[in-house]
Amino acid sequence: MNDILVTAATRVGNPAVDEWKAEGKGIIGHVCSHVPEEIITAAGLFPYRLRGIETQSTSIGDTYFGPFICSCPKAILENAGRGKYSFLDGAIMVQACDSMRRLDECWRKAGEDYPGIVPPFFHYMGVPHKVTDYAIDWFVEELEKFAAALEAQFGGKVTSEALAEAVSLHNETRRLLIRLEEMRAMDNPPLSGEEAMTLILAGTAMPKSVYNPLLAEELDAVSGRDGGHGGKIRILLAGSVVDDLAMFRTIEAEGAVVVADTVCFGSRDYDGLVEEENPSFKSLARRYLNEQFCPRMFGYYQKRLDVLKKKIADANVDGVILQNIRFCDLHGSENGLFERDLEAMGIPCLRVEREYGPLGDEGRVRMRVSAFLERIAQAA
Amino acid sequence: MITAGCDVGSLTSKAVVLKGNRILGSAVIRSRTRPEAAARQVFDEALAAAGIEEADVACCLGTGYGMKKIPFVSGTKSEIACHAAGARFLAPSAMTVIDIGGQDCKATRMDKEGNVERFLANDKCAAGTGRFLEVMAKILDVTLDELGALSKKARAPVTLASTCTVWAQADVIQYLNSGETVQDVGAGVNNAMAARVATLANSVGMAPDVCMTGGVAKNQGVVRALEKLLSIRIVIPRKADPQLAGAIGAAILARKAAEGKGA
Amino acid sequence: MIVLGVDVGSLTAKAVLMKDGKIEASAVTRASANPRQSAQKVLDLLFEQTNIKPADVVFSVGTGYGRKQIPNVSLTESEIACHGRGAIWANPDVRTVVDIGGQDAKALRMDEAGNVVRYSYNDKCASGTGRFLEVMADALDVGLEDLGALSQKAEKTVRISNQCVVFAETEVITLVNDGAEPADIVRGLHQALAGRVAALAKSVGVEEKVAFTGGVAKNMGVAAALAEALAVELTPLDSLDPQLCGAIGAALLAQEKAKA
Amino acid sequence: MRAALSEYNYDWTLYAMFSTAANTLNGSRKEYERMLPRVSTFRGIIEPVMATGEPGKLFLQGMGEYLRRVVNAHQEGKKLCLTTFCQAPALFWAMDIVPILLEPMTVAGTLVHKGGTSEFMDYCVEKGFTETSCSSQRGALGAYLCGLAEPPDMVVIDTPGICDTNANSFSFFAAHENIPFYQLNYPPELTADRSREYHRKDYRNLIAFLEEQTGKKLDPQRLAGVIAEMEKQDRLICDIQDLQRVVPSPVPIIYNFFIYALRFTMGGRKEATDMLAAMLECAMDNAANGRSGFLSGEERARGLFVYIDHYSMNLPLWMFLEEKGITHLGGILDRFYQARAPYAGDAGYSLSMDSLDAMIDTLADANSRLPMVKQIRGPYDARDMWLEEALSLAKLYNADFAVYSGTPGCRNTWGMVKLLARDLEKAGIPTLVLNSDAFDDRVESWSNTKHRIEEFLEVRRIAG
Ligand SMILES: Nc1ncnc2c1ncn2[C@@H]1O[C@H](COP(=O)(O)OP(=O)(O)O)[C@@H](O)[C@H]1O
Ligand SMILES: Nc1ncnc2c1ncn2[C@@H]1O[C@H](COP(=O)(O)OP(=O)(O)O)[C@@H](O)[C@H]1O
Ligand code: SF4
Ligand code: SF4
Ligand code: SF4
Repeated sequence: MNDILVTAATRVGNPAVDEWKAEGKGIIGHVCSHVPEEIITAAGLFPYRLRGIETQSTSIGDTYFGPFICSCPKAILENAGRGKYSFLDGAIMVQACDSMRRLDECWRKAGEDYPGIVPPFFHYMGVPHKVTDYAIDWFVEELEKFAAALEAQFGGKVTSEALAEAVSLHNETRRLLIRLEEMRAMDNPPLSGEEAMTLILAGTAMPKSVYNPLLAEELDAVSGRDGGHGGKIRILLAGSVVDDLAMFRTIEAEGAVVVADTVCFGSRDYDGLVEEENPSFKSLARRYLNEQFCPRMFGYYQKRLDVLKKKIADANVDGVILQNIRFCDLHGSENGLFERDLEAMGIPCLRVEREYGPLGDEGRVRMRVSAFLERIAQAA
Repeated sequence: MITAGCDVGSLTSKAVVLKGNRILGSAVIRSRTRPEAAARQVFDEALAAAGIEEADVACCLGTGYGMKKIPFVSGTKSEIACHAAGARFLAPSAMTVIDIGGQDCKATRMDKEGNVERFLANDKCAAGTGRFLEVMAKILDVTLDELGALSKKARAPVTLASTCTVWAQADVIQYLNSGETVQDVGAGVNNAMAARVATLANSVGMAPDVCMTGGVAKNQGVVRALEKLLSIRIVIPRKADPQLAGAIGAAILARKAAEGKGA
Repeated sequence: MIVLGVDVGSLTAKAVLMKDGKIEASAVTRASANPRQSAQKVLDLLFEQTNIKPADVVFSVGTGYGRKQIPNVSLTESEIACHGRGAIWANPDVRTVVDIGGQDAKALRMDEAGNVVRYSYNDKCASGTGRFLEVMADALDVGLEDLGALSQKAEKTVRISNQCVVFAETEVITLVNDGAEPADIVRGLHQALAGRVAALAKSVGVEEKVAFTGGVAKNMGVAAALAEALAVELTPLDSLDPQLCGAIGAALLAQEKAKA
Repeated sequence: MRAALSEYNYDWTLYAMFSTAANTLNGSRKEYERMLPRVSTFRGIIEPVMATGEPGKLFLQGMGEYLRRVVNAHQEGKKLCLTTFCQAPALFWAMDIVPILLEPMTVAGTLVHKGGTSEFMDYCVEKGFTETSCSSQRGALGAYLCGLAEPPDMVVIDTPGICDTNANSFSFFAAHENIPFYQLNYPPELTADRSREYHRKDYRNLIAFLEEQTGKKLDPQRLAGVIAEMEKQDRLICDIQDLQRVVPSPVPIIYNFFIYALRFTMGGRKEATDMLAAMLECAMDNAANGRSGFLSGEERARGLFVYIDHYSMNLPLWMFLEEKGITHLGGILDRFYQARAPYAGDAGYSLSMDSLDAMIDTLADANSRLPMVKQIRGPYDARDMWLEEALSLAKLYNADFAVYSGTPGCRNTWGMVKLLARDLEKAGIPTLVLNSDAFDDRVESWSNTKHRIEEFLEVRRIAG
């Protein structure tokens, strides 16, 4: 696999970031799958999804956030506080979930103690929790405000041509990732879940224009290859945000292969295209509200269950691992519903609670996963 | 055929030597830092108790937290599967197993054949583990054996912060400071433990009979409180020490493996 | 004038006798489940060392977790105030005190007069307490006193992911099993603990100079990690035993009250 | 779930306790004594409630009446709607729907059941719901999940955009039971016109949803009646809260609890109006005679509760404050932001009865100012939000200190309370952040919580 992709997937900084900066162009960090990245791209900027990877502790995060908060935003703040996000020219905070939206004030407050860690452009955006015509209208206004703020700060103009171009660029990424998903669904997938996730993660930390050709190349290279994953137990990973490889590694080290997922950073980001004909903020608003795979969109459980069932069928999944980060009640309790409904259909499920990626303890997760795989093997 | 099981847990290591349906010998020791050494020692002790040589053992399986570190076993099986098999052996009517060990607590439901149908393990917090009881016993200045008996003598058990071992510890001290009796506080400790376990057991969807294994099964206070909370009678193995269930299960699965059935 | 300060903590009981503003004698002992007994034990130890009689004491102040149960003290005061007072007595420039005892960690900030302006406790987990280190020392088979020195031999830091004492213990055991060096693990533990406590201190606002008190302050490894995490130099309290700081504060308060 | 717990329905038990308790107050001392054993654990709060005289009696009667309506709704041919305390109940009453206010049901259960609602909370976990979620819902929710109460016909909430944990518990329930669900969704800013527009449209949509569920049109006459009653209540609340500014405060501290408890459940109904009128009378009488609201007479300090209160085990917080002579100046739970409220500034609402549209729109406005909805919908330091409110209330009411008491389940406030405390301290207001859980004393026992409060008062030299 191309080194740049691996670095982008596993490190906060990567050569694509450096190159972009060297060209004097701006980077905007964001934290949620409901942020229409196309607007950032159309403004001539590079949307970079923030992660808390490479953190050792959350000492800075814990100074501002209280104790009963998901460790993901804490880890992001940790990176910000340590200056790892100094390459950002702006950040956009959204009402993703409650833990994540409080990153807004915590980051700003930390800026009082650690000068220079708050990017010069810091924008708060609301995202509706429902889909009605007035919610979409409201969201369109919010997007207009966001675009105007970007224009005021960075001077670029979000023209309709630029938007159309950005939409087709991002849709191109989505199409490629859907192709990847189809490869994973094969009987003997040419790549492991870990490899697939590496490819996916890289895209969140690179400009799409740089990423797309590299991804296409990788997909061509592996297509038709014997990945040696035939006959393994096939797992779908669902639940809280997964933005590193540890979880995949743990599961696959026990002899299974992760063939599908519904997590943030995974399929949640690429499912659903934006209409390409005369794209407008309204088409963006529709795409970003209509794909409701996150339980922050209240009242759409049935729809999410259907998506999950479809993925299970498409990828011929043997078991579903429903994980949640501690204090993530949104995913944690939806996992409870999924478990009830999937088990009733005869699909084995495992619920695990864990800490955010790099802060997690593999040992305890491994024990549960291995017992789960035994259970599936026994039933087979 | 003689088979053996070796269960290297977080706190204790256990070994059992089995001939047919008869336990020839067993041993329990404190694990601590060297699982290889602990496994070796406990296995040797069990062999000695059984009065046989290692060469007589047809197959030995490992389980428990340190299972990957046991040098002499021919394979490993998860604790969940081993405790289920062990419970079946000790209490043939068991359909649900609650296993409370030193560092976690698991509830497992089995099918008629003894296969694991569903299991849950607490991943949240150490409250609800054997270690919780050890810490509490230390503060109350009683032995683990005595802790269970306190419940019977209690008049008005206190309510304890059950969300965290350490917070509960603060509570225990606070109660003792304000003059509550050791019996009432001890009963509060056992109840808090039972409450956490009950939730787990209920979530897994218990089917009778429910059998309890692991070291904490020896704590009468927890068992009684749990029975009350679950409105169910809990079977405590009498045939052998419930703490040995995991090792017994491993020995049984070893036999199946050696006979070429499964595993 | 002879005054007495008694600090019955969750893990240890401490007592200090002061005569005319100078420490005459002091004692530390392991606390038992009964605070009254612990107090008695530490007082017996204290008076054994000197020919001062209990009757000579004009005023006494009790503090610590079990303060309400200490027999015959004239007054009780919270350990927050006592630690502050003790630290500022040892060094008048101290404005922030970080106290890590057996059961909890506290951070407090004072004004010039030694009044506490803000303070905070450790959040709901025990990972920032002395108890954490005790359990780990036990798991590693190392004496509590030796942890500090051991961590200085570390060549790298092993990260401990679990915050929970109980789970961290298992993790440490696994790490040792996997062949990690105890020294490296201990450094990891110290950093984990210091990181948590630093977050606590920063949330009340760290103002120089910073003093480190409580039993855990005796551990150089934690002190070094804390200084690093706070990016300040810790102010030494001269020859004062940091574990006694609360009891000294109590004695100082007793002295003040006796004068008034 | 323990067999003994499932013997009686949760809501029925509450109803029986409250109505029996209310009845004891009408009888003679002897009858009262005879009644006491029947209300078992609830006894602990009857004495103090009774000590407040008429207002206390009306409070118990009001709650009794509310619970009667809940348990009898289906028999009376009415629909039951599960909803949250920060949703104005007036609309439901106007549409002849009986609202089940989940959080007040938890609090009531906490007072009535021995050991509080902890076992019901655990039951949620058994049904797949997370144990880290807000305990204010989990208590009663456990009873609803195991079918130990009149089953709701629908779920309506207004917390999406305000509080995930809250909204999530309701959407979980609706999905779990597969019943109709409606959410009012709030945008982050409070006063922007486009947000108000959004909310008003959403509110009309809600009415359409309710009409569809009941098969009945909203009756303007009936709505007018409810709004008129609400208007009266608003005036009384404003007057009482004006009196709280007097030093010493002539308003007995437990009134804060009574006010929100009845406003959340019986807002827009006469029972709440009667209680408020009796309260105002008592408070004015105290004021006229220069008395404080304390039984003991002396006010020693004034505290603002920037979040919620502590309920477990017989309202120990109020007993403690009463004993210490510390005035509870209220907090976010009893500030409703009527335009004429002393603290409203330009964030207040006014009800209008000019037309059906005006009634609906202004009711929607009132809804958007409810507790939590107002304070935490956006960044804590944005205009009209939590920080600004806490600072201005502290100043207006002469608070000596502020306390945050909440629940570990609250992502929202735990994400910003350290910042709030820091800013309040900067403004010279000593602030205590408690780690306890308002509804579950297994998180921290009351004796430990009390220890923390006492220590705070001591170290910060408050209340002598
Ligand atoms: N005699 C006893 N009476 C009551 N409880 C006991 C007794 N012996 C051990 N225990 C409990 O059992 C726990 C250890 O259980 P065990 O199953 O050996 O754990 P693991 O397998 O994780 O090492 C201890 O933490 C303790 O709480
Ligand atoms: N000699 C020592 N070296 C290092 N750490 C020590 C030493 N003595 C005590 N400690 C630490 O101090 C803690 C006890 O602190 P102390 O302030 O006495 O507690 P408390 O006041 O809560 O009883 C112990 O948990 C231990 O971690
Ligand atoms: S994992 Fe859950 S709590 Fe954490 S950021 Fe994601 S949605 Fe929020
Ligand atoms: S809350 Fe307590 S028991 Fe739970 S993880 Fe933290 S220290 Fe451990
Ligand atoms: S207390 Fe917090 S978590 Fe609970 S409902 Fe209110 S805002 Fe939500």
